[in-house]
Amino acid sequence: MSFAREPLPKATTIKLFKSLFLARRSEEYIVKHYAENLMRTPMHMSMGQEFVCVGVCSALEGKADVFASYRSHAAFLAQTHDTDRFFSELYGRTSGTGEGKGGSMHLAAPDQGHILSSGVVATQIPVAVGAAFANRQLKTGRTSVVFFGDGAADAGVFWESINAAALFKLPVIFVCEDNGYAVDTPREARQVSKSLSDAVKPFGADTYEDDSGDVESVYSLAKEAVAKAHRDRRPAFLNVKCCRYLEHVGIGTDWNWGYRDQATVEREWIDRDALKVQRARLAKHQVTESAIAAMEDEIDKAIQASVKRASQAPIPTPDRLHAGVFYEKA
Amino acid sequence: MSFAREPLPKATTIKLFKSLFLARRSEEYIVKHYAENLMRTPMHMSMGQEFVCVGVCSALEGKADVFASYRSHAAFLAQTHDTDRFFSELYGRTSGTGEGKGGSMHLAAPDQGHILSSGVVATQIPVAVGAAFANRQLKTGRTSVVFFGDGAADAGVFWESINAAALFKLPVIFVCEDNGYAVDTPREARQVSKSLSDAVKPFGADTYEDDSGDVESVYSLAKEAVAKAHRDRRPAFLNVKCCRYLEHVGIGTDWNWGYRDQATVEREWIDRDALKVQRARLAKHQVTESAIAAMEDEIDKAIQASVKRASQAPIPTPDRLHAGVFYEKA
Amino acid sequence: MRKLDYAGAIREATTQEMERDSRVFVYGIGVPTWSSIFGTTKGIPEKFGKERCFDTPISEDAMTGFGLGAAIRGLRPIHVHIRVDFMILATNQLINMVSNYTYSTGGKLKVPLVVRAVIGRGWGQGAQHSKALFSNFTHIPGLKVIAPTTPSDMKGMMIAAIRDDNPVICFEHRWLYWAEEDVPEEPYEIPLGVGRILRPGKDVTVVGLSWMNVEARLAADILAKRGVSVEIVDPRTLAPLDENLIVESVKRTGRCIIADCDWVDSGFSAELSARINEKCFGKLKAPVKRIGFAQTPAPTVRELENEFYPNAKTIVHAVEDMLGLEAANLDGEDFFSHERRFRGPF
Amino acid sequence: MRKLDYAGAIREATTQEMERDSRVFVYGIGVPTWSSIFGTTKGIPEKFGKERCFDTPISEDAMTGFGLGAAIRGLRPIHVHIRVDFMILATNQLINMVSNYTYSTGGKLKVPLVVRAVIGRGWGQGAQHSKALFSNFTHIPGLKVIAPTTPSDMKGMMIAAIRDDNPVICFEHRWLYWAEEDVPEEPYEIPLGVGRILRPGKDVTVVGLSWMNVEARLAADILAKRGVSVEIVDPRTLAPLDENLIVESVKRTGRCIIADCDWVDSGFSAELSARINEKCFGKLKAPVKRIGFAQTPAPTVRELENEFYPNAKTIVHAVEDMLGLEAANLDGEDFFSHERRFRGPF
Ligand SMILES: Cc1ncc(C[n+]2csc(CCOP(=O)(O)OP(=O)(O)O)c2C)c(N)n1
Ligand SMILES: Cc1ncc(C[n+]2csc(CCOP(=O)(O)OP(=O)(O)O)c2C)c(N)n1
Ligand SMILES: [Mg+2]
Ligand SMILES: [Mg+2]
Repeated sequence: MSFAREPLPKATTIKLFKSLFLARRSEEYIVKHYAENLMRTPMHMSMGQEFVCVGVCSALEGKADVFASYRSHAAFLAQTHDTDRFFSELYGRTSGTGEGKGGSMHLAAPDQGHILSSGVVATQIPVAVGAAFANRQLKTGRTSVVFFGDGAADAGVFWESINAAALFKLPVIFVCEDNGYAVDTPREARQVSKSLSDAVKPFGADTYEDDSGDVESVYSLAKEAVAKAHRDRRPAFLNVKCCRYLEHVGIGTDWNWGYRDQATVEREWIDRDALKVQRARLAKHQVTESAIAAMEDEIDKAIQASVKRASQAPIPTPDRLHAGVFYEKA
Repeated sequence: MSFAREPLPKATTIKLFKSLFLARRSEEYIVKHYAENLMRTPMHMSMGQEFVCVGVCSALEGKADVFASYRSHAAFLAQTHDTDRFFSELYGRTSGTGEGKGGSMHLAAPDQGHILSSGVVATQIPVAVGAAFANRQLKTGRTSVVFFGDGAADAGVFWESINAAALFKLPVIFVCEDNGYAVDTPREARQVSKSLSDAVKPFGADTYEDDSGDVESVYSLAKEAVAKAHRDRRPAFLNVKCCRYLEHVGIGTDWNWGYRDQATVEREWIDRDALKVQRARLAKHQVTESAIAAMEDEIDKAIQASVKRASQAPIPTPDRLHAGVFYEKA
Repeated sequence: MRKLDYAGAIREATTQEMERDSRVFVYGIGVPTWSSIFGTTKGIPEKFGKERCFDTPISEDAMTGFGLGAAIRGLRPIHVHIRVDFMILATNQLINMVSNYTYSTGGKLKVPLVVRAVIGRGWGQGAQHSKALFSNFTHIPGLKVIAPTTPSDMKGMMIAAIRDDNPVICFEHRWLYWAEEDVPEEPYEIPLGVGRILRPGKDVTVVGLSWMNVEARLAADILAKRGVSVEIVDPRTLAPLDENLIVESVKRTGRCIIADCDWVDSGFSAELSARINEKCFGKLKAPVKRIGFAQTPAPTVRELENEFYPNAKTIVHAVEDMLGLEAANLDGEDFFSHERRFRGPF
Repeated sequence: MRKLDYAGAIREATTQEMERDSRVFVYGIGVPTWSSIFGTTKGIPEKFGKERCFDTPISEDAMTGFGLGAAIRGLRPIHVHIRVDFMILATNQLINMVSNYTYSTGGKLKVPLVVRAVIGRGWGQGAQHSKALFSNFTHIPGLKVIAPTTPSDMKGMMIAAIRDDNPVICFEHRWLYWAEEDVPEEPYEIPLGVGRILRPGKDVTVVGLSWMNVEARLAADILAKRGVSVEIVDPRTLAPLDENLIVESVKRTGRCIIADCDWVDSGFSAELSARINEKCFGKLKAPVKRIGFAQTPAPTVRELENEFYPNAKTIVHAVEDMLGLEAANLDGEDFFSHERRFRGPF
């Protein structure tokens, strides 16, 4: 189902394009430079799936507390657009989101609403529920959003969390980046339910399925879901079908693993790549090719500049090892 | 819904009556003698709920591997009818089901198909799934049955277990003794789903609701569910509404706790007590009052004899403390 | 001052902090219900309402993550487990998440979360309701672990724990709930990480954990009659540990017995022993002795329970053994039995 | 004999036992898939089919209970976790259920369950993919815990574990998977609970755990050049522990360093130290020294990782310190880096 019911305003289309482009190009940079062995942290790439996080985070216009999995890049960049701290963390620099202690799986910019991504499947999910409780009690007006893979729905804590959010009447936005696989195990080999949304519904969340592969659809859906969640004081579950282009972890492809067919993936997903589609939409909005190129160039330059700053930033000194185990008052 | 579609044969009615009576009278003995401080183990009484375990275990005619919670008495006695080892365990004797090491929460007669009851909510549930797998691989013809309370469905592992049983096509019989409370917290304060069965269905189990309060209904339902589970290689989920007459743990009542109303419970449950109903049915089968009294007397005598044997059996000597931490070949 | 019991000390600390700071809340299975966790949350729901004192589904894993999420976004949760055995379901969140949220964010996020866990022997509780598991948490960097023994320590340490910006796991032995002593009425903090000498002595140091300090005191009284002077040190906080206090005591006495209410193998007594041996090298007159549970699951039957759980007798005999004294006949002594409630001063 | 690596030893032990005994099966997340847990299950699905080698949902809690249920009803499961950090989700079943099923049934039920957990440093893995947690399991009665270092030990101990009627947790350091040595082709058992002297020496005993034995050997080679003779003892089984072997070694050398690849506080090194100090009282020439992770969550950036993880250098310097030697300049020495795969004989 697609949720792009009416054309979005030009500014939104541009915003979504830029955010998608930023995530894509940042990862392309990683792919190109990973072999230099300067980003020494395991990379779970978002490439292909960025539209999910971009659609949702853009809809929230910053007022979100985002929790993500180890597949964190798109979620982080969609929410913060902060390539400086992003690359600094991947390069293990003091200027990174966790001064190099977190790495790719643990990106954290709580001041910008990306709280912390997590490497153990489903662990971030209940945390989002608690954050939503705090947001309500403290009347912050922020919305808790949690991204996770279809694999996370294998885990009992996922069901506990939906139930708890519904029970406590919390407007948590649960977003399943449903790429159909946990590593190379397909959903059918792990879950019996035909539709995850159908299984979630009795637990008290409003459910939404999106298989458009389109960022504008996800954006529209998220707007609707967030509004309803706040209005009705209920969690929302968004199941967004998507496709991971690269291998589970690392910067290569995995066509040789034999669990999915390259031609099929290309036909069903890569040919209608969300970024490509969004770029084409710009033309419909009378954005000229040279204007698009200028936007792209600007983002590329920003990435280059961030990378440069990152690679020149200081590496943590050994004494930092013991710092920050406990919170130190500023 | 009630599943007693057609009258059961007289022999079955009698069997169910006896089994119910055995469980009830055994617990009545406990209530009467607990204050003597010789059964020094926490008691989670089944009284009022016995018809659930009796109905299910009777339907399986012994060929079951039963897993139960700390509310274990009815499950144990319905499956084994072994008051000797039951009371021996409660009295902490070497002749008990765990030579006194287990107590009321950990009754175990694996040779009779009552594997082990467990005191941590929901822990016994996945174990039943593994046992079903073994039963299939080893072609034992036995059926795995697991009893748990409505509280266990709060726990993620419950959902993981149903999914796993369905995924592996295992005919596990999940039986929820739905007394509506976890200690004094009602289901509505813990679970959002309107009907637990509706929530379970998408996970791949056949679901059955029974609110008859009647042992014959549960018996018929279990027969049907077990047959279908084996035929279709699917788990079954039986949600049987029932009522705990006594307090959560201990031998007293809890009307003064304020979470439920004595008059309502009496009207809705105790007045149509399953044992009373079953006794009345015997008359319809032309069993005379004196024949019934004789059956009752026989069971009472058996209980007395078991208690006597138990109280005369040896208490474990201190050297048994370190025995059995690891399995010792016979 | 007035007398207050340990359960009351927890209740008073919680109430006072909830009054002082509207961000504090307390939750967990059974917390606001009739039984109110041994009375430790009695009256709190009435006073602060359902949003600040609430029950949860039996979903320990999710409800721990919930506490973490609330803590990092500005609240100060207290999560209660009526048995540490059930807190095992929270270990994934506690070890994989709660313990390293501050570190992995480069020190940016604070985690002001208190997790309370009840431990201790009951009435034939068996293997699933009897654990302590101190060391499973003291092993993990980023977690603070406390186990106060006296009501006044409990009040001050609970307040300190609630005010701490880091996760604190508080172990509460159920037999202590009835212990009474003079406890100041106003709120006060006892800093975490500072131990306490519960009884000065000179012949042997007993490092007691939680309830075992009560047993140690009884043992010390018995031994005093024979002229043996026992020093009792209560670390109170297990992590971070007040190592110095313990080490100085053992250096003075030259002898050390560690009395734990947990398994000995890889228990917290092992960590204490390792540190004492390292820091008191050459100053010990006898090997450090560890006392704890028998290395078996907890049995249910009373006669084996009595073998499983250490008590004052175990300590007396260990001291006698260490000092080369004859084993005393303890028949006339009055040992604690949980069938009569404990009311001692600590 | 032919050379076999550690991953191959696991694969061969598993395969041979599955051939011998149709009740043995192996399962877990990713077990039969392309990556085959570092190659340890490669070829097994093809050979034994989907019923005896299968993948699972990401439901560690349920899938552990599943293994327990299968074990008590006649099968012999091997459950694999690609990281011990994920096995934390199995702790409720392991600690509350698996460990006491035999005891609570009065010894009637056997639990022939093997649980494999991968540990060890990777490529900037950070706080959630780096733990070892040995002591969280050695603390629990009813669980056996092994951590073989060499391929031949691994093969024999894995076979022994599979044949054992009790739950065995097997810790496998990922850097060891590439270690190669001569390994007999036929099946054989190395009894659990028996340690091994990996290298005899006389000046100092290093008790190494898992990978740290490799570091210890490197340290011993370096120190040998300076005339220092190091004895390396590998307990191999952590519970039940071959205490005697260790104690006798330390009595001979008079000095002991425990090298662990886990946190020091309340780690297994604490248990070892406590026992050694007790049993070698008066025979030690220096305090027992513990080496392990820094007491912080694991950082990701390489420069801090290098501070966090101990290695041969740490051991060399500890030995120097203990013997009062000048710290050697180790610049010329060749230390292991995981960027080149390990191929040593143990
Ligand atoms: C509790 C846990 N078990 C196992 C793993 C190993 N693991 C890492 S990613 C992954 C697959 C998760 O799949 P999914 O949730 O669909 O996310 P995706 O990688 O597809 O984005 C697994 C099994 C883990 N990280 N955590
Ligand atoms: C994991 C866990 N959390 C909490 C408890 C404490 N507790 C014991 S029984 C119980 C209520 C369970 O209710 P239900 O499953 O409905 O069973 P019932 O007692 O009604 O038969 C609770 C919360 C426990 N035993 N295990
Ligand atoms: Mg996926
Ligand atoms: Mg109930």
